[in-house]
Amino acid sequence: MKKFMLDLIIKENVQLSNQYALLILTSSDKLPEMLPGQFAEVRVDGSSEVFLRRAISINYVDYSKNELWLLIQVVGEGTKRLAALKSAESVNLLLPLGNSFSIPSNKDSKVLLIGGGVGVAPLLFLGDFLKSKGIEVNFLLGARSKADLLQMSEFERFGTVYTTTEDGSHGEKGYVTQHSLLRESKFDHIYTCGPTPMMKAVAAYAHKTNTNCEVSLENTMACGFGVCLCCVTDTVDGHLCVCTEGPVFNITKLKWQI
Amino acid sequence: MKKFMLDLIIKENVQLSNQYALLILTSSDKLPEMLPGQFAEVRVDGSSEVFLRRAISINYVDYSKNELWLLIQVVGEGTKRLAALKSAESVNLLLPLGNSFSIPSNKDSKVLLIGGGVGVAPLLFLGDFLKSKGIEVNFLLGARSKADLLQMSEFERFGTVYTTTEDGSHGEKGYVTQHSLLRESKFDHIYTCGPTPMMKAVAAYAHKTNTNCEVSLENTMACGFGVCLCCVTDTVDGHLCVCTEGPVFNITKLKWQI
Amino acid sequence: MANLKIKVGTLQLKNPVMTASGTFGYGTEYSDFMDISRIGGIVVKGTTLRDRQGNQYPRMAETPSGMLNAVGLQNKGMEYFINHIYPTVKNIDTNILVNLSGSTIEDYIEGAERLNELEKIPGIELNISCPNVKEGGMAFGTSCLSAAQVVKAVRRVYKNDIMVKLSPNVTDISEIALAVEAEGADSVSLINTLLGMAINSETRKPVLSTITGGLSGPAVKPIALRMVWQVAQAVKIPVVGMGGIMNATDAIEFILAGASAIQVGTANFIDPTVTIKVLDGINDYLERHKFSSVSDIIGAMEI
Amino acid sequence: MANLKIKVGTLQLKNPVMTASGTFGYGTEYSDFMDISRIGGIVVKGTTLRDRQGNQYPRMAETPSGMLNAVGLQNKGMEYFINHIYPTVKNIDTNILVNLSGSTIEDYIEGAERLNELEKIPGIELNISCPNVKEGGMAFGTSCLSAAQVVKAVRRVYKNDIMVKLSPNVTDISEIALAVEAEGADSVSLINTLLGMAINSETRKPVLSTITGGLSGPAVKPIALRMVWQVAQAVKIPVVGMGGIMNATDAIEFILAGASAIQVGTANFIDPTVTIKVLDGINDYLERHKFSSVSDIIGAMEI
Ligand SMILES: Cc1cc2nc3c(=O)[nH]c(=O)nc-3n(C[C@H](O)[C@H](O)[C@H](O)COP(=O)(O)OP(=O)(O)OC[C@H]3O[C@@H](n4cnc5c(N)ncnc54)[C@H](O)[C@@H]3O)c2cc1C
Ligand SMILES: Cc1cc2nc3c(=O)[nH]c(=O)nc-3n(C[C@H](O)[C@H](O)[C@H](O)COP(=O)(O)OP(=O)(O)OC[C@H]3O[C@@H](n4cnc5c(N)ncnc54)[C@H](O)[C@@H]3O)c2cc1C
Ligand SMILES: Cc1cc2nc3c(=O)[nH]c(=O)nc-3n(C[C@H](O)[C@H](O)[C@H](O)COP(=O)(O)O)c2cc1C
Ligand SMILES: Cc1cc2nc3c(=O)[nH]c(=O)nc-3n(C[C@H](O)[C@H](O)[C@H](O)COP(=O)(O)O)c2cc1C
Ligand code: FES
Ligand code: FES
Repeated sequence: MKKFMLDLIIKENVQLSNQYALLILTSSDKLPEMLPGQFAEVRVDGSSEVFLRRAISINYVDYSKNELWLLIQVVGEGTKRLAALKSAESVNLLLPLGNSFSIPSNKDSKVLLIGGGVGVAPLLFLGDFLKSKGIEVNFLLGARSKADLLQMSEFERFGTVYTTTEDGSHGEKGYVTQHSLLRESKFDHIYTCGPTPMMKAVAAYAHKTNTNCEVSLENTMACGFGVCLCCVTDTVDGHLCVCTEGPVFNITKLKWQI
Repeated sequence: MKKFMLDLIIKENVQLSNQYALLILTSSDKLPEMLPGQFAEVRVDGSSEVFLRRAISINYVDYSKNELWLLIQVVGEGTKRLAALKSAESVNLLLPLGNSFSIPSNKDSKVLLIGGGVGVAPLLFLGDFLKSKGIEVNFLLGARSKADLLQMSEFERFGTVYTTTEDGSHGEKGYVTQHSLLRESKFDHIYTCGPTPMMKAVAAYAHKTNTNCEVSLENTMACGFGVCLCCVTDTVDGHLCVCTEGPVFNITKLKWQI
Repeated sequence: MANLKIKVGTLQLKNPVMTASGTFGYGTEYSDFMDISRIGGIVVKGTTLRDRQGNQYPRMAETPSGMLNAVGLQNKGMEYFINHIYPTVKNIDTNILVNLSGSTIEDYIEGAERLNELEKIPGIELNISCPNVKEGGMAFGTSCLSAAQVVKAVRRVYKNDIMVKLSPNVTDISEIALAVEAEGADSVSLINTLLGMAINSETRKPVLSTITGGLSGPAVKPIALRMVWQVAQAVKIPVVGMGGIMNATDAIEFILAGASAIQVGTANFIDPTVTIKVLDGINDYLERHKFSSVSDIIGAMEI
Repeated sequence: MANLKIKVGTLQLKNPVMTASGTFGYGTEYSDFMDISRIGGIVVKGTTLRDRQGNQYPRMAETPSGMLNAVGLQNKGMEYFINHIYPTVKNIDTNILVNLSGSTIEDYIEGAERLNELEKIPGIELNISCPNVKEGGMAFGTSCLSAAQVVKAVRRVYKNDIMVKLSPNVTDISEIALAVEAEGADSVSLINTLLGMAINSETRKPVLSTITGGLSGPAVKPIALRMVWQVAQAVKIPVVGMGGIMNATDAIEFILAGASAIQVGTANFIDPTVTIKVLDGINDYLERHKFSSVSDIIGAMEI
């Protein structure tokens, strides 16, 4: 897919909490096509500390409204700056980057999208995409507490939503991999994104139940488009760049001890 | 004088043109006492390029309103950031720094304050100070064109204002040192601040006419309070720091070829 | 349009803007963003005789105005380059140089011999300065003797242009430059990365898997500029300057310090079109200052 | 409160936060802003036997996340220090070290002898690393031999603590550290500034009167951290780390890399109260991570 460097405009910055912001970006030009699982490298301006761009997943694309959504969790200076962007401000992005989740050819596939924390970001776009292909979507979303469950009403537009929270304030209490759904149902495809320990637990479940499973990895990135070779992960084919060969990997490719 | 590090609040940013801004700062605490000729070291936040503070003259202090005025000319990234500060934003300053212009003890002294470009900044505060001591003040202000003559109505509050512009759009055409006033009148004290070539020309005039003359120098500064020794100027007493022994120097101290 | 053409060693560059090895892939990765044939030269990723998996991750740390990398010369080896990459890159209408690395002199010789075969590769950049290539615990590039030995050996077998890439991690870089000039280098390029380190205070662990890594980006520019100036004073062969170049002004500073051409590295990650901006900016500068040719400002700093 | 006391050589510091020479004047310049007696030690401005006017201006250039200086050890000389500065600084309730510079070994010896007389000066920081002090064109600190010679000579005459300040402009800093350790240095401090340069592309002139100058500030931190780690692995005497420390996190990184104490330099220009913030921040870190003493984290980086 052709990559672009674009200056987009903040149409709205929805402060979901003091830790999360949803940036709704737009452009006077038509946004390029993007696929679920892909990400953008966002330039952070006006900070003496941030030098490199920041990788942010494509959370959602509304082609009819020409909107790109980015879901930001504030963890350091870069994400803090991004989450503080104001309407009408301009943001420079490289996009779309990376590969994407693979879409089952069989419309009757049972699919489960498991997200944790800000890792839910790419799953919204994936859910929309799967639904548009006529596939029934189940989301299993986990967070620390109810306040950390993001975009719930958005997810509900595309499928059935199950939740877990560590404190039990919403859905079942515990981790996503402890949810009863995983004991009671069997899926053909699992897609997951979230903290590495969570994804490893999901991968272990998928492995045990012989379920096809794709995970979206993070890694420290300098470029985001395959030239610095900083972002490798260990795979059965050796060191592969997460930014070009990923971020989505089938767990059979990874060398995770599961 | 005791120095302070203060966070002041922008009460107003008066955009004088796209090149000049007047920052009016205030504080919930009483501003410390400052003297004309002194300056502040202003921290520039939110820029990846600016590392050190920027030296800015005390343009005016209104103790009754608890206001500090800074006149900014945009020349690079630092001054651009400062000139773009918005009302209610906070600015960190070290102040008051440096020595000050010496005030004649004789109230009947004839004084002339010669400013060029943004170098007029400290002369406003000096004019106020001299006037409050009962001394009659004359200002001779030079600029490229009418648009670059700053704060004219403010200067008029404290004395008689003469002007020159290079294009003749206001006052006499030419440089300040070509103004007829200098041929027609004789002064006891000249105070000057502006571009170095201008100040050297003023110093030459003062030397020739045997007039006491003080100049306010610029220099590249890292600290602003006498510890880095980066800001020296050559004087009859050797290398002296402009930030502590200056910025105001009597021309008899300098080794200018005039 | 000012005349931007410049000769560097035996290379004819259409302009002095090149890309630094390891920061521009094989060029084609940038073709979505810009017309890569516009730049003066592309130095491809560090290539070794045999394929290398490079270091474990994490390989990157952001630092004030810079970054550390510990890639460790990951590449698919000379054979793969010749069979799978060369057929594509040979069609790019600019100078394609191969950055050649090795861990023994024999590796360098064999690599250079293989590259002799490739008609559309006008030269190599001999990398004796990667903080990860070791010879008795010390990179070839940090002693005059070993630097000279490598260049001598490669000069004997390689018929095209040899640009030698110098390490800044030395007491006296001019000395090394003189040593490689004496052995027949056509030009020198500098600087490679400075050895640095980052620690995560919360985990109390090094950020990089290799503990130390190579520092690049604007943070190193003042050091790079000083070294380019020193080396340009010392040697007669052309100097190619790099280290923290982010824009045309930076590039011009290196040229004024004595560089005949420059390489843009880390900046490509932040703005993939930066080389074109640097190129156009150099032209603007020359026109504004009424120089007819870029060669007029090489080493033109007035003291 | 965690225990911040630390011994460095023969010095007893109330905490590991010191100030770097040339960036903190004689301490008193900061007393408007903070309680200077709270810090662990103050290293005063580089002092030479005879007074020096230093270099011509301009002496400073801002660089990405750093600055270049070319002050050139401007100071009023040893006699003036003893008669006019010492009587004031001796009353500051912390360790006052004199940063001693010279252009010949005899200068160092004579300077050290004079400092022996001063009861309230517990030690010197032997500066063999100022980019402006020359001996046959090369700073003492860039060769093991000359570094060892200076330390040996001063050790013979000076009875109190000798902290030797090392230059980063070398191929192998551990080698120099070992050489000065062997001659009786009580500790080493590092890094001094890296030799750099800035050019004004518009005027085509160097920004500094001396063309080159010393680079400091956050830009150099990764290099400084690497060198502190290397030296701490090599020597048995304590290491004092510096180079770009802007906050407590930076300071802790140096301590984890092996520094027993740290010095804050350039950061003092931007925030004159930064040392107090670093100090309090180190304490907070120790409490948060449940360490009872700062000595628990010296060199505690886990590999
Ligand atoms: C392919 C990809 C997609 C991503 N998508 C999103 C997204 O949609 N929304 C989003 O908010 N973030 C996303 N991230 C993570 C995001 O890139 C990082 O959180 C960001 O780079 C951190 O920058 P910072 O300047 O805020 O923090 P830094 O100052 O760089 O780091 C602050 C602290 O956070 C830690 N940290 C650094 N990176 C991460 C990380 N990836 N996760 C957790 N802690 C980290 C650091 O170790 C440090 O302690 C994605 C990352 C990748 C690689
Ligand atoms: C004691 C003192 C008082 C001052 N008072 C004022 C004041 O009241 N108002 C005000 O606007 N400025 C004042 N200045 C000047 C101001 O400090 C500089 O303009 C500022 O530091 C430039 O910062 P910058 O980041 O905008 O430009 P930089 O990016 O640092 O420089 C941009 C360009 O401007 C040039 N430049 C740098 N410094 C100066 C300078 N001093 N004059 C002209 N060109 C320069 C540089 O060479 C460069 O080409 C004062 C300076 C001193 C020393
Ligand atoms: C991620 C990365 C990988 C690099 N790989 C190589 C390499 O393979 N061979 C080499 O000679 N230099 C390599 N370098 C060094 C650059 O070519 C260049 O010398 C250095 O980064 C300084 O320039 P810069 O500051 O513009 O990036 C690499 C640099 C980076 C940042
Ligand atoms: C303006 C300035 C003057 C300095 N003068 C001296 C000096 O006289 N003696 C010395 O040993 N180091 C001197 N240094 C070096 C500092 O002490 C310190 O080693 C260096 O700046 C690195 O630390 P930093 O990055 O925290 O500033 C000076 C540094 C600066 C910036
Ligand atoms: S981030 Fe540069 S190759 Fe992946
Ligand atoms: S600016 Fe530091 S001493 Fe004057």
